[in-house]
Amino acid sequence: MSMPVSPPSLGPDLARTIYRKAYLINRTDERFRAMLTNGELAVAYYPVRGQEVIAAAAMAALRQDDYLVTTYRGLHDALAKGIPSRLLWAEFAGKRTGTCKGKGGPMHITHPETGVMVTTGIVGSGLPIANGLAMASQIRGESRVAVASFGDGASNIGAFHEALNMASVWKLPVIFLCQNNQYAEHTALAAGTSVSRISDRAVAYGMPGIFCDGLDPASVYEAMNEAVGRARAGGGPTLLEAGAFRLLGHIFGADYSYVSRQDLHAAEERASMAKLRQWMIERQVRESDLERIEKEVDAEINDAVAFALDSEPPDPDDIRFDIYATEQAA
Amino acid sequence: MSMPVSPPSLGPDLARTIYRKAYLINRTDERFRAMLTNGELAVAYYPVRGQEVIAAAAMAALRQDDYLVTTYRGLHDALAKGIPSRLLWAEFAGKRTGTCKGKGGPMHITHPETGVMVTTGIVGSGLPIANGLAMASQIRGESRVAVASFGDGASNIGAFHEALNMASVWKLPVIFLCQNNQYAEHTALAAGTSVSRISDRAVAYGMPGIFCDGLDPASVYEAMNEAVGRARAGGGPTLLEAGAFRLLGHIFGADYSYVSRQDLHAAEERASMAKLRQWMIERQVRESDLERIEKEVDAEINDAVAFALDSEPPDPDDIRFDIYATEQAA
Amino acid sequence: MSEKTSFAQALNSALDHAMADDENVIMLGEDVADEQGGGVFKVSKGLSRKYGTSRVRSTPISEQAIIGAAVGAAITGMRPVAEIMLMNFITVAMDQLVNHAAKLRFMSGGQTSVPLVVRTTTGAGVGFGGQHSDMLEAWFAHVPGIKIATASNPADAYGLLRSAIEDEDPTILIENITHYGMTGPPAEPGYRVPLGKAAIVRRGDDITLVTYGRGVGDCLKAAGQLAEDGIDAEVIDLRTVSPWDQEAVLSSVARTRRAVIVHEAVRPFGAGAEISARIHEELFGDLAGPVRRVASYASPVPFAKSLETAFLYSVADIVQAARDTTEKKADR
Amino acid sequence: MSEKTSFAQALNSALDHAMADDENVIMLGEDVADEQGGGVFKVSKGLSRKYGTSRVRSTPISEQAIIGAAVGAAITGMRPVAEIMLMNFITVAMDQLVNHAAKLRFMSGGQTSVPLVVRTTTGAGVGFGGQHSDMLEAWFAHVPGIKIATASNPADAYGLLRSAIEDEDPTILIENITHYGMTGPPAEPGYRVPLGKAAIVRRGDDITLVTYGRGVGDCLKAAGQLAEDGIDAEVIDLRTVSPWDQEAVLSSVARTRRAVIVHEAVRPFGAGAEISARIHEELFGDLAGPVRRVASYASPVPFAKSLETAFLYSVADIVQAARDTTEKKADR
Ligand SMILES: Cc1ncc(C[n+]2csc(CCOP(=O)(O)OP(=O)(O)O)c2C)c(N)n1
Ligand SMILES: Cc1ncc(C[n+]2csc(CCOP(=O)(O)OP(=O)(O)O)c2C)c(N)n1
Ligand SMILES: [Mg+2]
Ligand SMILES: [Mg+2]
Repeated sequence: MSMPVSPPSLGPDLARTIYRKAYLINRTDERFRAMLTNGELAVAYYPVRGQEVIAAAAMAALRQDDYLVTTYRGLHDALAKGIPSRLLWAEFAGKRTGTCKGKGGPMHITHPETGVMVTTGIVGSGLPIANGLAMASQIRGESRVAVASFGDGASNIGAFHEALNMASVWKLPVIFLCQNNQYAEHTALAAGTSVSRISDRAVAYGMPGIFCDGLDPASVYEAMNEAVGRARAGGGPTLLEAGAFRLLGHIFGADYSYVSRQDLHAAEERASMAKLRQWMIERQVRESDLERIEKEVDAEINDAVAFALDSEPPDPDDIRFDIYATEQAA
Repeated sequence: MSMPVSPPSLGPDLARTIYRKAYLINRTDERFRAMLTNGELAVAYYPVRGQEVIAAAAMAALRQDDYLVTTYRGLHDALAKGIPSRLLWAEFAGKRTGTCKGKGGPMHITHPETGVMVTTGIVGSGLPIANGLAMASQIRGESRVAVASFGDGASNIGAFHEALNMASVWKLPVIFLCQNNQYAEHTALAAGTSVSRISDRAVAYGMPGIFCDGLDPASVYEAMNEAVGRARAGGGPTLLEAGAFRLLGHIFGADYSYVSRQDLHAAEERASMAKLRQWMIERQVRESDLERIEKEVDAEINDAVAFALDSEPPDPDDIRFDIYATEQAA
Repeated sequence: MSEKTSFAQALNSALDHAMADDENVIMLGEDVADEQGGGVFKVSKGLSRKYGTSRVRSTPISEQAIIGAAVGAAITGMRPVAEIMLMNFITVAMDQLVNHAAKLRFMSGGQTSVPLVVRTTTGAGVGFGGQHSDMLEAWFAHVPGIKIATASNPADAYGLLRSAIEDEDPTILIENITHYGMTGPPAEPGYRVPLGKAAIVRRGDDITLVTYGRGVGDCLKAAGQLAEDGIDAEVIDLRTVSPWDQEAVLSSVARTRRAVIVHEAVRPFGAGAEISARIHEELFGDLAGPVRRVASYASPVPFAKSLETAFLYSVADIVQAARDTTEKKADR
Repeated sequence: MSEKTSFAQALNSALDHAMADDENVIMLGEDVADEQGGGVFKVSKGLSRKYGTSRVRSTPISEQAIIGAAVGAAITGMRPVAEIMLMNFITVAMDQLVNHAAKLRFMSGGQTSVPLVVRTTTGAGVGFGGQHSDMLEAWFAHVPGIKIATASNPADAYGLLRSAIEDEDPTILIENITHYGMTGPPAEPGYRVPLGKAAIVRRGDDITLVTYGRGVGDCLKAAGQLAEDGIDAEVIDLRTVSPWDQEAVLSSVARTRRAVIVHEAVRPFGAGAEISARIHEELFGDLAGPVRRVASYASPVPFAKSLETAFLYSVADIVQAARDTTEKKADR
């Protein structure tokens, strides 16, 4: 995958923003896995390694008040959209100080302040909900857009189809962001999916279907920016596919022997942070800026980890609340 | 809609077969509506007027042991597939002598002997079931194909999408026959559907998408025959769309004022039985043959109506049976 | 105000008034806008003309997308009213209701409310057969986070729908398909039926008939027949099936010492089981006899009239069960 | 034969033997073939290698299409075993199960049988949170035409799965996610657990604990503690939740005069309600105290361990309920 020189819209400022997000995602994912490995945490975790740039560049094209719906594999999306590290870490660790008071957990991160409205563990179910967010914006005459982030495998489920058709008929300001990492759990794309490019399915909905290179910040940002611009302008939805490769097993600890070492190394090489760094430098981002970002992010993560570990778990009695708006008799 | 000269495969014998089916459907539908009008029967009924030729010509391309799954608007499909009139009428009239002993009713006609395996009242749900029929045939190494008949509106529901993707990935011997009558209940095609040709959606499943003229027996027959041949030969599924126009309201008695009298008259003219008769004569079917067929069919219907009216309703105690394979305590 | 109104008109007024009062109220469903007839049962007639097709949207046949859109809009603070034409079609949208609408408040730690309403209709007796007649309230009653309710008369239909729209939680309202034409006194615009509160629709001292929806009319008829035998039945219309008004039921049964629960859904594992179990749990020592349940036969809904009649419970069944219960007491 | 086997291995053997015995037995589900790992819980490991990927099919993520394909194949006489990875995902396939699988026999007047099996897993306690842990057996128990069962030990898992595959009706089997590693004596290939038949897993005279699935182990533990107090508990493993073995339960309770029902699903409108209601209906005059229910807290399943523990009932809850019931009797 080549990394073409980007158009002027992606200047050094934006590049730095994207680098910060990508680096934050990459380090958070790694730190989290390290803590799972050494037993400091024990949580079902879906790694995002290989998809950092998609989230970092795509979310850089959004405003804070734009809406996002993502999935169990959503750490990258949540961080890129802006959820504070402390709140995210605390929720991942099941603490009362987390985004969702420990009730939701990693699969259900919600943080309306940064537009992260729903994180779902049900494949495909986020797309119809994103339509609803977009519909609210449309009815109110706001310029907010909604983004539904999902995987390649999700494009085979009914909710995907219903959502794209409805969004098209109603010209909703929504972007369907398919992060095609080539696998759905342990099933390779071709074994479950009747097309090799998910974005080709856009034809069935009369909407633009765009493919971008998920390793190239400019490719992702430009495509997303265009889709967001169209949505804000009332031009309706876009199916945007970002190509990637899942660099780890489906869930932390899962077998990944079905991908050959060779293929995996090549993919790791293509998606290495060193390469992203190099790309930044070619884009006139100064080495010293990158170092400063890295230091700041490392500190942010250290702080967030300490915060999460120090925080209290929920009180068992907390279970009584948030079931209904007003507490009910059990 | 022009009626081109058909290729040799649709010779006079086949033409007669198609005429018999189409005439039977047309007369049965009319008789049924007449009996609803005069109160001899009181049943929810979804007229098939305007779609006679689709069923007649499409089912003529099938063997008796090929499978069919159809919908509430399925009178034409059921008759064309070969269900005896007596059994169908008795079921429509809720009699014990009906195909389903009066338990299913018009929305749930089943008659495995003629391959009519399921009639569903849930929009789109027949498609995944047709896959299962086709899968059974494929696993057993039989040459049977399965047909799922459904409407244009059904192409917007999740089950449609899941079924087409799965059929494509597994190369199932199934034909998805979309009878596009331009309306889903009272919603015109464009108000609910993001494409104007349903068959264009085939691209999203890597399968052939074919449009045929649902008023032209040759157009329907040829397209169906090709799809059936492909399926039997292991070539996988086809999305076949037959264009038509619903000539009556969604359900018997429903308002249909939203279609202009002018448009309706034009559509009625295009779909008239007189025109079909003329077409037959142009295809070397003798007038006397047509008259003989009409007489035979009229007699068949009279006999079936009498049979249905004379038959007994189910005994209330019949409710205890067919819930499980062996009777359960209530 | 002395004019009678139909159930369908009452629902229409409730939607109309709610939309007039709060611009966050929107509607979506198949054929609900006027160009598509204003709903197949005309419940939304005139509303798209009045409030526009941005707020009253006819949808594709896509129940997952309908409920999903309602969920998404609701968490931004809108108050969507989604119509699922017939209750059996809710089976294709269970994920959005159960995994999302019911749980987002809890899973988000209280950050997002889901103030949506799903209106749907169903009911046996009109010859729609196995896939168009099921009563599925027990499923939703078993899902914490969602509410389910059903009215027995036009005024309550108005009051329940308005309460549900104003409620902060997701609520499913079941309309009985045989009720649309029923007429009764209209409700004042201020009328609300609080969710979770039952109504005692007939006072009596000898037995409590607990029911909702279509069962209310039937229980009142049964109560009339029982009165001829000198049995004075109290009839409770739960109105909300979950969370249900345990206090109203328990305090009534504590007095009458006998209860029959009546619903149209099939008996096994139906809503009546919970009510029966609770009554026994709480009033064991006080009961004069076991709580009885009257419900439909445990089969799919049959098509033929003779079978459909055999499927549905009858007023005679209620009377019989009530007599059994009161006789049982005599035995002890 | 004296070797122990795990729950997962027992299921694997049942599938293996069923496929060897009858070529109409096929499997489909996400990742079930060996190229995709033989199932995420390895239950189908080795089967696609042995029987081919025509009979053991990994599917797209399309639960409606999975169940629909199983329904279609079943009505031609095949015996499909469909895997729905986690029970919450069944919410996207309810239509195929409820409107089709459960009803096609009846609606066709007995012409088409639907001998399919759906295997699925679920359960709280492993930190999967709100959308991956629900127990939904009560929904299916409320649907005439479908059966639902769950095993409490490896041998029964073998026997139930083989019976379900051989059964002419659609059956859902729930596997508890905490059970896969549990070991126990293996079953002989001829072993069958008849659907609809409970097992008395502990004999006792003072109280009957009625349960199934995970509850069985917990009730046995509770029975041990109760024995220390001199309370001799009978423990019944229903195995099939619907249709359930009323005779076994009623005859036990007729003898013990006390009962506690235990299940992991939340209490309101759960399966325990029906069992409680039936016991009271049939044994009203014989009971020494009200039937109690022990179940999980009525909330979505929470993520954090402290809350998940608060959600799940505990063995102590069972012991407490049993004591309450027996004390209640002393009071009267
Ligand atoms: C409806 C549903 N079916 C199955 C699952 C189990 N499941 C979780 S993740 C996953 C694979 C999803 O693949 P994809 O959409 O490509 O996303 P990725 O995990 O690669 O990001 C599956 C099948 C689920 N969560 N929901
Ligand atoms: C899942 C579901 N949603 C809604 C309905 C109500 N309904 C019955 S027929 C129909 C319209 C179907 O239109 P189309 O697929 O074009 O078929 P046609 O009736 O035109 O033959 C609708 C919405 C249904 N039966 N099932
Ligand atoms: Mg993927
Ligand atoms: Mg149509």
